[in-house]
Amino acid sequence: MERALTVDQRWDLVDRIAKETVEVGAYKPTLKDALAGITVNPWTGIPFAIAVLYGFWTFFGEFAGLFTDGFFVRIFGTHWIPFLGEKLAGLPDWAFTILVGDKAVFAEGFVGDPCFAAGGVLTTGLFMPFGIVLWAVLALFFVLAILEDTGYLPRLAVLIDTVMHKIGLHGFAIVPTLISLGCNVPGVTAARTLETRKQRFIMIALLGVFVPCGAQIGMMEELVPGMIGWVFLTLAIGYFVFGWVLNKIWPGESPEILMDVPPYRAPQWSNILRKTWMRTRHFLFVAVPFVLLGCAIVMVLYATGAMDAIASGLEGLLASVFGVPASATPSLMVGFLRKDLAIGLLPIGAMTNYQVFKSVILLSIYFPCLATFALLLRELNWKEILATLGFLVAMVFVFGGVLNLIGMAGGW
Amino acid sequence: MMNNRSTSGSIFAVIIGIAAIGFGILEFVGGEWGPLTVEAGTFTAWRAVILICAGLIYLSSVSNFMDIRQLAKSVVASIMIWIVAAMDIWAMIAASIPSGAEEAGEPWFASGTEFLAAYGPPYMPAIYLLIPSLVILYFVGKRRLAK
Amino acid sequence: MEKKLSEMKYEEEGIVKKIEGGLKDKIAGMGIREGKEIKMMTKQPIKGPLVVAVGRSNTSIGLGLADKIIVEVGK
Amino acid sequence: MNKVLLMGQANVGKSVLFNHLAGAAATVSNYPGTTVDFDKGHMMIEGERVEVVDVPGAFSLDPKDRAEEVAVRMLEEEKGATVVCVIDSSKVERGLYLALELIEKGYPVMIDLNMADVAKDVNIKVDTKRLEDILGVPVVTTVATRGEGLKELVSRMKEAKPVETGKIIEKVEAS
Repeated sequence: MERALTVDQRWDLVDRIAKETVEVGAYKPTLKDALAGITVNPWTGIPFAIAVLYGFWTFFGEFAGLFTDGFFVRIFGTHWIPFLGEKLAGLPDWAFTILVGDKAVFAEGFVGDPCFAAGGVLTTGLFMPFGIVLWAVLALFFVLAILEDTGYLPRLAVLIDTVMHKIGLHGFAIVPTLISLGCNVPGVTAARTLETRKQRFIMIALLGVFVPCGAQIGMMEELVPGMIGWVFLTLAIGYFVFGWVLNKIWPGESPEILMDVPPYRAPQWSNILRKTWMRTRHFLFVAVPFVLLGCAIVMVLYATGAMDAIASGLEGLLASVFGVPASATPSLMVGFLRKDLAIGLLPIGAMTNYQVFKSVILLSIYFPCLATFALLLRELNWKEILATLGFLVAMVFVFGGVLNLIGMAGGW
Repeated sequence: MMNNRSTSGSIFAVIIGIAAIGFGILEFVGGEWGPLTVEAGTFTAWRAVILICAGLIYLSSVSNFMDIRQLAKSVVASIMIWIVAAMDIWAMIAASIPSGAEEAGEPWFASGTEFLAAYGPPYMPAIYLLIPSLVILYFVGKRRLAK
Repeated sequence: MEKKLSEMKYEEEGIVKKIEGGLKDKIAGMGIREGKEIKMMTKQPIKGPLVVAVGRSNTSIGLGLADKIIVEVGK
Repeated sequence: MNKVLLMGQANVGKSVLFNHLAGAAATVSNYPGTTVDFDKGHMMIEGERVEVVDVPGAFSLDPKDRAEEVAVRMLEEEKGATVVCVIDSSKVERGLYLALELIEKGYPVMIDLNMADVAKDVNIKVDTKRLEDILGVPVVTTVATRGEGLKELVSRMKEAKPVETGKIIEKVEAS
């Protein structure tokens, strides 16, 4: 019944059919074609790529700032949190602590930002996903959708392929990486477009360890804006250096790029908005429950006094290897659940700038959030999962230790 | 017949190319000169690099300006300037909307005069380049008509 | 004159003469095959990938893969 | 007919088409391999509820990455399904390559020459009638982004049927 042709026979047939049915008229290259060529030509394409990425980041930063600093800090800090503090004051202590948070926030003469200091499920737990992270992720996905629909991403992939090939990937790895800056979950899924198991393993390990998600970036933008450049530089160094190492030690093939480069297209706004909304919605479903759960766990540990016990247990390790105070323990613990929440819980006031920097780096690399981890279990085999975890632990100690040594040498 | 427009195009490319490089250097230096300002930020150096590169790309498109590939270079350089300028304008818009007040009872949105004041000078260099760079649309349109 | 695809210069045009076994099946669906006109669109520096045009489609190919494609160039 | 698979190479406007057909919200992108997790939806054909599946983009049935593997595996699991092969009208040849592979596998195939507007811009004309005659399967022209030609696409889906490759070769040789 089936009659399979060889590749040559099939092409032969295609050619003969095409000769009968397709008429290719004269065609002069248009401005669009010329633009397509110029944006992949390295001399003009790389400066253009820098401009595009600049636009990507600036748009994101301003957009997130407009909503978070312009409105939501006040909505939560001045209205919602004091309102809850008053309405729920009659609750028993333990319930108040879990739902609203630290009573000290409502005391006379409190100094600080109640949005973060409160820590309860209904206060900080809602402020972080809806006050900060939502806007950051929305902006990232929106710009990403524009880059996708115009057809620019494959050109970026061609331009960056030279570097990416050195770490065993190829240029197309820029797509999972950029998507991961929004959320690691779809980023890891997008890694499927890489060809070999080895490439997918390297990609997923690097995404899980070195690429912070939009939620984290949003929190950093809010809490440690001056440090973002350094954090990204450090993570990028890790991404390339350890990508190179993984490529050397992990067996398997790293084939070269072979990719269709589509023509530019005018984007359809309805499609861009729909896509942005779909991804943001998906993100909220994945993230919000974990943030709320994380807040509840931390507050329970505080209320029962367990947090103090854990903190003093970890104090020695944290201080000697990483040079981070024990008060960072709660933050490091919820990092397993959500990294954005973890950054929000860092005791920034109680640490030096360098300690904050180290903590932010450690939080970025030390464990992918639970949702991403669940996906890793699906995408990788057990050997690769163990290797990823080993890689994670190694990176935490390498980065933590090295940064600590640099700090000691620099006297920070 | 093509020649005429090529010449005017070349003059355009030289002028805006040099202007973009000049403004790019100012971005590196930083400071305020009357209605022109360079606010230092995380990305100041990048803005400088982008403007200077845009200027160089304009200059490389000077000869035979109306040739499709040369014209495309100028278009790319213009888009680079539009991106930087658009982000400067976007920053002004973002700053103009909220009132910035924190206390209960104060207004949420900026008043009319505050809103308008946010759009007054001084401006960033890319905004000054924006208007002349739009001239490229005239050349693109001319080329389309010629066909 | 025959040469490897990887040796073609910017803007040079030619006709695909031969594609090495395994690669042939892999790129068949992308429209690159023996007997087709091919044009070099860009070459990235430091051993980066190429972009070639066949028909109305553009494809990016790594330099090592391009070594496996032999092209007949005119003149 | 109980199931329709949309197959096609990357960047042929398959997901836009899917959104129109299923009215669902599949995410659509202009770069290879967005649909790595496939989307499913339903549409009505003459009062009958039919499942539509947006298969990940594949250049050929000889998979070169995991996304294409998913596509090929889905195809194999759905032996009875009708396959709509979506082709970029400005790149007919490589689209036909995939279409032939599908026909060889024995699926009831229909061909959708999508992005007809792009083909017009680059001055490529396809003789749809002749193509239909040679292949022996329904061939329609659409511009999915503007919703053009979708009615015909849907109404002719039931005409899709398996064709023997030998018949196609005979047809070509006869002309």
